Amino acid sequence: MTQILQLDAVSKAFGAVTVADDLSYGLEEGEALGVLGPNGAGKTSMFNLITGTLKPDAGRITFAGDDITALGAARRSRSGIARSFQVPQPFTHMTVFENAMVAATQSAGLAGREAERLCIEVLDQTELLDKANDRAGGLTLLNRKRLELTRALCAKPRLLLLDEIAGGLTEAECTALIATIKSIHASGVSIIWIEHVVHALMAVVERLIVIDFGRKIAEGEPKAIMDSPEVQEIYLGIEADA
Amino acid sequence: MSTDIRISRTSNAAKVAAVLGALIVVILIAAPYWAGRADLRLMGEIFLYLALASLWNLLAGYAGLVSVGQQAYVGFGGYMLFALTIFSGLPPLVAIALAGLLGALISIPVAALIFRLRGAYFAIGTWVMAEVFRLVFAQVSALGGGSGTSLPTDIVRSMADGRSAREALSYWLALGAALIVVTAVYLLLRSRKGLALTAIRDNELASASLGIDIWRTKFFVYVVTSGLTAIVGALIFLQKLRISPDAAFSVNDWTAFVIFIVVIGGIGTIEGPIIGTIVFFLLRETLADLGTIYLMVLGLVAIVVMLKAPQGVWGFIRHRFDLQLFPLGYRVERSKDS
Amino acid sequence: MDFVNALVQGTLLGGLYALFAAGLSLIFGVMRLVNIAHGDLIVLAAYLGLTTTVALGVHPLVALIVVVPAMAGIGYVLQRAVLNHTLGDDILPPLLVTFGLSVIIQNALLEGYSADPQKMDAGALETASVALGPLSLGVLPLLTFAIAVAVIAGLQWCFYRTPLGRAFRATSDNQDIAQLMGLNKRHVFGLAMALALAVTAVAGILLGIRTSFDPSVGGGRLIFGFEAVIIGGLGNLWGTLVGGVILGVAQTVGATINPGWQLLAGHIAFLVILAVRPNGLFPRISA
Amino acid sequence: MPDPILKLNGLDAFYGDFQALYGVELSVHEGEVLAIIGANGAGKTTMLRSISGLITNDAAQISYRGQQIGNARPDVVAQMGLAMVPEGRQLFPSLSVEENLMIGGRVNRKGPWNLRRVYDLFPILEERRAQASTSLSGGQQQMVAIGRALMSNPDLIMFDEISLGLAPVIIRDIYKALPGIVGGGMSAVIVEQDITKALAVSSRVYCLQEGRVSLEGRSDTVSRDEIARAYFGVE
Repeated sequence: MTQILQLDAVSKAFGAVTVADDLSYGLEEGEALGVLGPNGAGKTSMFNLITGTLKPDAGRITFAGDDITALGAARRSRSGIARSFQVPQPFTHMTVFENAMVAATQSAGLAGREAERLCIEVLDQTELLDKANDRAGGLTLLNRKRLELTRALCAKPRLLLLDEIAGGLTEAECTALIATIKSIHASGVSIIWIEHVVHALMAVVERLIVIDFGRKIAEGEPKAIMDSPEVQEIYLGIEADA
Repeated sequence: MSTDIRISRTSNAAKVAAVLGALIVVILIAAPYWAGRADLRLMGEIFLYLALASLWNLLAGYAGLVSVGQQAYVGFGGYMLFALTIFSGLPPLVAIALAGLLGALISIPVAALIFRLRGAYFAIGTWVMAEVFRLVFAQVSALGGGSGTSLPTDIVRSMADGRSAREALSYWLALGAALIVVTAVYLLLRSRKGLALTAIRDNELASASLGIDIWRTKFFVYVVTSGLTAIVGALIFLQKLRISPDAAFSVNDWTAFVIFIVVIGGIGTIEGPIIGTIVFFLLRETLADLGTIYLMVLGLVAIVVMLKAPQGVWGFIRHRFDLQLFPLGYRVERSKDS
Repeated sequence: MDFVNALVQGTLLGGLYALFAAGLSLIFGVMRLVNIAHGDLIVLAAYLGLTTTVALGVHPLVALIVVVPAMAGIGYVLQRAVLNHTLGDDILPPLLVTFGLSVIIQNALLEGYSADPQKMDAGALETASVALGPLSLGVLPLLTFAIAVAVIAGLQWCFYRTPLGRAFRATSDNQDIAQLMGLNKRHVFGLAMALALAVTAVAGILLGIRTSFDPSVGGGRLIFGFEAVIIGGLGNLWGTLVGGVILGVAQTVGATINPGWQLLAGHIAFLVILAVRPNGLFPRISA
Repeated sequence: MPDPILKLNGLDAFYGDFQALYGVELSVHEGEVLAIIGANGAGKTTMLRSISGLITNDAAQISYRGQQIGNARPDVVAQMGLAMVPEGRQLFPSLSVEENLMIGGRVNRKGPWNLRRVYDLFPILEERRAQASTSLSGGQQQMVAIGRALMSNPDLIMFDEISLGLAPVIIRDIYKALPGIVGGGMSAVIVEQDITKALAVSSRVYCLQEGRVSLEGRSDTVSRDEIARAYFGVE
């Protein structure tokens, strides 16, 4: 297997608040990695560092063999890194279909019919086709999350970063989402998934890392990680002495 | 399953508008044969203002680059027309095209500097650049220094035989400039780059994450707009036949009025500048006798529109009737049997 | 010797530019508003001063007693009635509305005072000078510079040592949370604009004593003020004074070389600093 | 039961142009600690912003001590005795620690809280009083945010995601301090992701799901299963 992503000793701080502290890990091509950690642990900042929205203070990020540390967000997107935002960031004045077209034309670099066909396909897969002509600003939270996933997929990513995409969904919606993500994964896309809905995560990922205060505090096979007392205390708030 | 789905980029209203528009264009092309000399001059001025307004709208309404210094390129274009025809002996039409090219070129270092400023400071930075242009041209004594110069009569004569032929040519150039600018803006906004611009306007964070290089996109729009503005500037002073630093780089004439036009008509729409130009000239032709009062009324109307109806006249119409004469979007249509 | 003289005169001129800039800097610092009509308001203050001196027969500096509160009142009302409605994430409404105001003020002044240049008569103050070695320093430029330093020191004190300044800073940091602290942001912004225009009043009177003015000169004053703010660094009041001085010196040195280069030299100094230090010399806040 | 001091009467609130709350009915009684739980995006923060006046609603949809405040300005609401500790602390970075607290005291209401008492509650803040608030650790910043809200001597204090981004030991300390804060008749609304903590300190709990109240009950009697159903919408 080849390495698709590698973080080497990446650090980032805002004043007294450290969001990434000597963070290192790698991801194999086609692997699905889950990320756990309490709110404010620096998980979303880690995504910002990988996508180029944030520049690290120190460290190196390699994607598909290239050092991308100095590249901007747009270049990284075009090279195959796509993400969904935890707080959805739709283009509110554009329709759902046009939102998808932005990804297909600008990131995936498609044009004309080819771009349109991809968007229709993905919208069908993410169950947004009925809303294709709706303005994105008027969507419900669930549909905004679906739109996040849609846009990320229309970018034809090699690496897909999902940020709490299952939060706030009903059980049935969650089950459908898991099936979608599994099929994306099966098509060969590498995935890093930040999620609080642990059972959803466990259904898809092959490996877990746990982050707190910007540091990687555990890494390994999902079941073993979830059973470790340290993780239980930090992540679930269950106190070791309680 | 996607066979019964098609993507449409037009609407019935737009088709009707296109036919009507083509008809109006034909009538306007024929204007030298039916309009009087004064009307022709006025219409020429209207088209040049329409071109300026459409360009400023592209810059501010779509690329978010709120410039109050576009007079820099109007004046630059005007001076280039004079300099290239007087010093290099180029035919005026070639000089006009070259003025556009040079305007685009000079806007590159300007952009590199003022793109360091954000928001409203960018706006005033553009004004400083326009002042620099004005002061520099005022130093060129070969072009009349601070008091300016006239276009030599032999150059004017070289354009066409006879006064009415020259005035018709000047009119057609103005009409052509307006048509080219509006069409160019429309095609740009329908293109892949236009989609990027619209996305940036909505959400910069998401745009960057979807592969859009925000700086480059804005830079591209700034350079293209500046070049086209310089061409319009050259045409403006081809009409006036006389240029001076104060007239060429007037913030009121080439920027304040243009901004008022766009805002009153509806910023961020292609239709807005067209409506705004009509409103502006209606106001001017009815109130011009009032002098300074007219300008105060204009300022007041712009303020009231911005505060009470920031989408302008066209924004109001579009909202009310769901109308778009220049369709930019995509509609997904599914056949009934799906 | 010419050069040293230009340096000194430029520094003193910088005091006036710092006064143009201080109000601009203040309102940007508190509410991120850039007021295109700022220069026209300076000119308005000069005309108010002129009318006051003529009507009451007082010295222009005495007219400050009338013009400062008048401009402060105009500022408060303008902010509450108009400018507060333009604030938000979109920069276009404040820009356009202040642009509209600029056109209105200019033309109202034209209507009221005509386009003829006017000047305020400050009597002996205009020509008085003191000798400093070989240099002859005008008392008026010296006084202007001293007033600029005093005004900026006063603003600095107000900003960092008084409850009002605390309210300004809190509202500037985070409008939502400031309101949760019981601050009415519309009122706070009104006070900030009142204070800014009070400073503008001082600047306008000093401008009107120093040179002749007409309704069209506002744009130039706005640009000088703006350049001083950017050179000094956004949000830094003392930096604004330094910015004003750099601009003044560049202009007088430029004029020494070639009279036509005075304004150009100032703009070029600004552009050079923008190129090498885009955040100004002493930035405090990012734009 | 006496009239509640705060009542939401069918609150419909919008977050931008999308509706975040649908007909929410809720009441807070004098001296009670109420917990509000719910997943991300359930509408909790929109609710607190509506109550505090940062989001404008129909006047009648929110009443406070009998007055309709749904469309009142936030500074007026603050003067009436409602205070908020916002999510993510949101201190004023240009103000020192003490200035942050003093600006909280601008709402000049009578009551036990003043600088002295806040410093007694969080002694570390007195040591750091002259420092910039940005130089503090997350836990200390949370103390300033709480102190700042207390300085207005509110009748009702609202905490939004009080433990967000704080180490467990710090969260424990802050929850330990809570009884000392909300005792003495002050009512409190606590929005919290950590359900265990929320239930432990509150007397009643509401759960929001997709903008609607999905559960209302006494904190000591609701079962984990009920909460799981209300939280995730499990059928």
